[in-house]
Amino acid sequence: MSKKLLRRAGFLAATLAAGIFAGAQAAQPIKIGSFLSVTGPASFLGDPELKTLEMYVERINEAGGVLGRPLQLIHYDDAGDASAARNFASRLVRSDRVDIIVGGSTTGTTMAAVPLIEQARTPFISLAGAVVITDPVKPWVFKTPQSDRAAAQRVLQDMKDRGITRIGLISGTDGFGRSGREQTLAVAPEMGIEVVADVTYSPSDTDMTAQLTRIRNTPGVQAVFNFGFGQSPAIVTRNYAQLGIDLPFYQSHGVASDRFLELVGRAGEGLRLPASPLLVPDSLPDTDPQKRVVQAYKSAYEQRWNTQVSTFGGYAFDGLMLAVEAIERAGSTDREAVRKALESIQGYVGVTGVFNMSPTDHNGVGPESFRILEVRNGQWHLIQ
Amino acid sequence: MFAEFIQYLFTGITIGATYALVALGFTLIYNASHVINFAQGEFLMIGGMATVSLLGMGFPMPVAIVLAVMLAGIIGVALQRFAIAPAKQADVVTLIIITIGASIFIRGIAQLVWGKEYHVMPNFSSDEPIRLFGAVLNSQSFWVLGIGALLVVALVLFFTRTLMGKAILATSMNKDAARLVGIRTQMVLMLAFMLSALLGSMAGVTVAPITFTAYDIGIMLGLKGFVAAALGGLGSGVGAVVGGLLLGVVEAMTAGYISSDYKDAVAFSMILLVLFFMPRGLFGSRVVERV
Amino acid sequence: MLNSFMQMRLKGLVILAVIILILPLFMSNPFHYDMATQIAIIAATVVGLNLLVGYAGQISLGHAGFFGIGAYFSAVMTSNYDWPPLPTLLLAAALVGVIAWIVGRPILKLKGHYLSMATLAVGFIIAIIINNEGWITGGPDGMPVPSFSVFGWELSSFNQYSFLGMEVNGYKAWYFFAGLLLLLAVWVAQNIIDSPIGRALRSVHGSEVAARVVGVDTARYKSLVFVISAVYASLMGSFYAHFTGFITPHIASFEHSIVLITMVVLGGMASTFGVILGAAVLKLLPQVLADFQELEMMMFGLILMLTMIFMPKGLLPTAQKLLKKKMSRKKVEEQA
Amino acid sequence: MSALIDVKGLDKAFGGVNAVEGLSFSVDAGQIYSVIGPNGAGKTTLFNLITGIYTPTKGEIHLNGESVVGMEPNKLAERGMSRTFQQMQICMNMTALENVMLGRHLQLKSNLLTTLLRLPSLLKDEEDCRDHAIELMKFVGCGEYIESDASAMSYGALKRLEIARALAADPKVILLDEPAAGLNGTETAALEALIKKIAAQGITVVLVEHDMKLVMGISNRLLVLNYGRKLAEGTPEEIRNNPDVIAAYLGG
Repeated sequence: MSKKLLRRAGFLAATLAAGIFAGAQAAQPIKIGSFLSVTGPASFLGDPELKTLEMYVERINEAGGVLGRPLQLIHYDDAGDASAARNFASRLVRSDRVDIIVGGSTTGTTMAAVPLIEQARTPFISLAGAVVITDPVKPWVFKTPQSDRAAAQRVLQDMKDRGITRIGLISGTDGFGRSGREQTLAVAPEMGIEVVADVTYSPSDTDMTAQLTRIRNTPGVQAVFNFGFGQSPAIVTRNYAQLGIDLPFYQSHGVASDRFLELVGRAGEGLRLPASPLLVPDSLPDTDPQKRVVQAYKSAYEQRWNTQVSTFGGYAFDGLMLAVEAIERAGSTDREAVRKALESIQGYVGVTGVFNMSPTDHNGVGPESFRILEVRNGQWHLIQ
Repeated sequence: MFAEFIQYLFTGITIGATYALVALGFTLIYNASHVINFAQGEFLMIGGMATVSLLGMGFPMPVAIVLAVMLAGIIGVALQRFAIAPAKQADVVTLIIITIGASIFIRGIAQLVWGKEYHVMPNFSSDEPIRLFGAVLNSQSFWVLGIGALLVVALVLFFTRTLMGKAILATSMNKDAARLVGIRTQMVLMLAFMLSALLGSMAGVTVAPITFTAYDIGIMLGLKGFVAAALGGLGSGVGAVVGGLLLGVVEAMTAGYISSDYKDAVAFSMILLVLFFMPRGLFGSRVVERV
Repeated sequence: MLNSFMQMRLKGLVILAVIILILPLFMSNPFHYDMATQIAIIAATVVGLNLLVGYAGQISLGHAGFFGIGAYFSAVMTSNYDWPPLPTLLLAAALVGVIAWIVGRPILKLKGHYLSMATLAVGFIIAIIINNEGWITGGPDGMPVPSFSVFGWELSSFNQYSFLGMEVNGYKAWYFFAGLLLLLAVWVAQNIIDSPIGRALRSVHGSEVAARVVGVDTARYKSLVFVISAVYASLMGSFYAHFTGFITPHIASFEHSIVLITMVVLGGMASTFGVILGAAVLKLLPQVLADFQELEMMMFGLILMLTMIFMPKGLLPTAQKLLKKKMSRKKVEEQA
Repeated sequence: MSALIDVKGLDKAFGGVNAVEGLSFSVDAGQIYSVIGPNGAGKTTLFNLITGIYTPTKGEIHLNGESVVGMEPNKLAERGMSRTFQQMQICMNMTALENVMLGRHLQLKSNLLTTLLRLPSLLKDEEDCRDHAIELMKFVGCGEYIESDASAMSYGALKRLEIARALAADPKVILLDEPAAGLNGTETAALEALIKKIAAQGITVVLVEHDMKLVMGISNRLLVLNYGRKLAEGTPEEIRNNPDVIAAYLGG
């Protein structure tokens, strides 16, 4: 470890020196900036995201780079703190002068960086969920994950298909849960679904039995929907099973990872959630255009890092690939040209979905890109 | 209605028992050295994480638990020896910052060694929930309560029946006098940190099956433990237990009956209210200012 | 003698002003100005907190709550209701002053760790309210804040200004503005410390009984300094919000309170210039450690712990002591 | 002459144990009045009760005819009460001079506005305060410490510094809690002279002291406490010949 430390120190000294005597650039790399929540409460997002970026920047460079120029990844860990994210974004656009930013693991960190990045006129592809990031559209801000509104729509649609009209909602008080709750409450009436119980938990809670008991005792509840991320939904799921509630149970895309299955164990049986096809690549029909992309990403990731792939890494994959695609289309790193190119991307097949960007839609994927998965025998199962 | 109440009550008591054990850890160290150890939560984390990782290496659960608790004890002694003892002349706030630094350091190492992911720990016994008066309870809750009660009893016996325990009590009352009668106060301080680490890690191990465990789980549990200790009255063992249970029950009741959004706010308001009327907590000693 | 004392007071201010003026020579890009501006604003906050913690000896683990109220009051009123920033910020400070006075009266009767606990609780409750009332505060994901402006003149780090015929970038303008704020904060703080009020405050720390028997109404002075430090936090919270353009409830959180008090203790309690150093160090450390990635947290904890163990009086007082020792040794050698 | 301090039926219990019980006495203005008694007799507790640090369980205390039971120490200071402590209460975070200036706290007319803006009126006030404090330090014999930090002073000097601080408030009555404890012969002699000088200014002095030679030499009247109760009260002559006192002191 001390060796690693020494190397790190050497690297630090080198970067500092490079910063001071700026100028000596030989190959003019394309600078991809990134700030991610690699540590802290959102590390389950930032960690696979960073791994994905590192791995694919390597791969692209091995294959000759983009426009004949190598990619250079400049990354900072914001630890989930919005102020830190804003400062690192400032460093990226003002000090490192990156060409494009792919990052922002959470909505909070993304939104804190947005005003600055907008002013600096640097293209920014966010990896966070909330609908506010791209609605209203901001010229320089794009995002790859489906919005939480889309997730809510997809879940409620599935409920409706099963004839459910009255539901209980339980959500976290963190940014993801809050925004998800608002979107669900907003979308529900449009889809003819009534939210009859609405409770929350704080991300640091270690037991949600009280909240679930409250939902269970609300008359008329036909299904329960948990909008949250991190380990809390796993606790909710286990408490749900413990209390023996036998209503249909839904989670959000915030927990769409194999890790979640391990945490909940048998308690997860029968629950459903919206997710990208990344979790069930082999169940996709061969006609599905995403099948090949998803399989390739999954096997590459698992081989390189020796750990299970998660949907969140997929967001970073799509972000990086969209950035590369846009730079290639623009034929340069001219920011306005790259921005325009991003807006014009149509039918790009990614891990998350098929992206159709436009000047009025900087997200490009809708509820239909979500697949509904159900847990059966401890495995994800695609519901057709 | 009654079933609901029982459900909330048991939920509160289970989590409250954890708070109580953390609060007891605070109390032990506070009594021996008047330091508030903000790294107390990290002992919980070490207990849980070390057990999980030892289980992963194939150790049987009892062995894993014993080893994990021992590890925490060693870290507790090291904390006293290398971080608190060299700074004994420092201000109260400075000591607080040192323990905060220590907690960040320990967490940083845990993150390197064990990674950032949440881990599952199996229940000590069956996974089947237990039904009681219409309420459903996790069998692990009984382990938490049982082990908690056992530890409290053991602690009481330790302080009243053993020479070591009496030495700690003597040191907490008057350090100089204790030194005069031949008690090695540095030893006693180390012992207090070790005991406190053992308590914390046991709490961490027993609740891990309910809450999962990760490198950063100690922050909030540690803070709640401090709250419970202050509520009960710093330095009072009974206070720590009552404070912990009360805090847990109030949280669960608020989440169940009032608003889960403001659960923590209600708990904190209760503390303010208690402190307004009882400036030394529920069971704090009423010391007279000596001038 | 009074004159020489006055000069000593002014010396510190002048040195600080000179540092603020020379620093731009070492800053090569807007990011550096960005950090320097934030450091100045946060430093001004802890200069206020230091009055409470360093001089009066009362520990607050909830000061970020007041910082948060200032920031959010300014943000909400200027963006949702189009209030002008300057009056809004002053009103926020007045409001925070009243809140601090109301909660301060009962909780400052508490001593030691109970006071820490109570301030922690107050800070937590404020943070929870900001987090939960998303309809007005934007909830955990935060909210954008308009630029600061006075009489229609907008101060934004992205604008261009001409000043005495010179072209000044917005970020530079903000830097000098924040520097001015810091100087003002230090000047006022020093006026308080070096006055009968300051003496009374310090006596509360030195010996509360002694203070009481010579007629100091300690309860009143504790409340007063609590209010003053809360007003500092509120004002700087408002400026911070306008400067960064986006705020989240994190700025009102317990973690942020801990960061603020750590700046005070690390820099040197009861040393106005020490705490400014503390603010700078703590604000820059994450930037320096950023390249260590997963080692960052461990190193941060280790640095914090070691500094406090080996320099329990804080960075600046320890440095001053060493310097003094060296100087006197030199003197002795010269004489010999 | 009316009594400056009048104590009637004073009781103070700590957890059921009476530290002071049924105590009545009065101190006339201009006197040097001493309280003596063995260790644990309740002398310091009595001082703490009179100066408002403790609230009595029962009983009355009048200062200048006004009932002052339950009054905060700072309110008593406003009424001319001043004191020193057996375990010295010096602000070690300040200079020696600042400690004495603190004593003039009630004599200063500063407010928040003049302080924040450091207006000339404040500066004038401070200068006067400083001059007065320097004078007082010289008066008690701490002249050489005017520039020092309190933490750099010797024990004996600190004892005198505390007296200077108590005098800075222009008190009517000053209570000295064992001022001679820990002092050597020369220092004690200087202290005796100082106490006489203070009394000569018309300030009433109440003294708790173990040094019998000192006490008998300067006191107008004495109060002897034993186990929180009054054993005897009178002139030094009366006390010296009181059989109860002799018995108590000789371990009868």
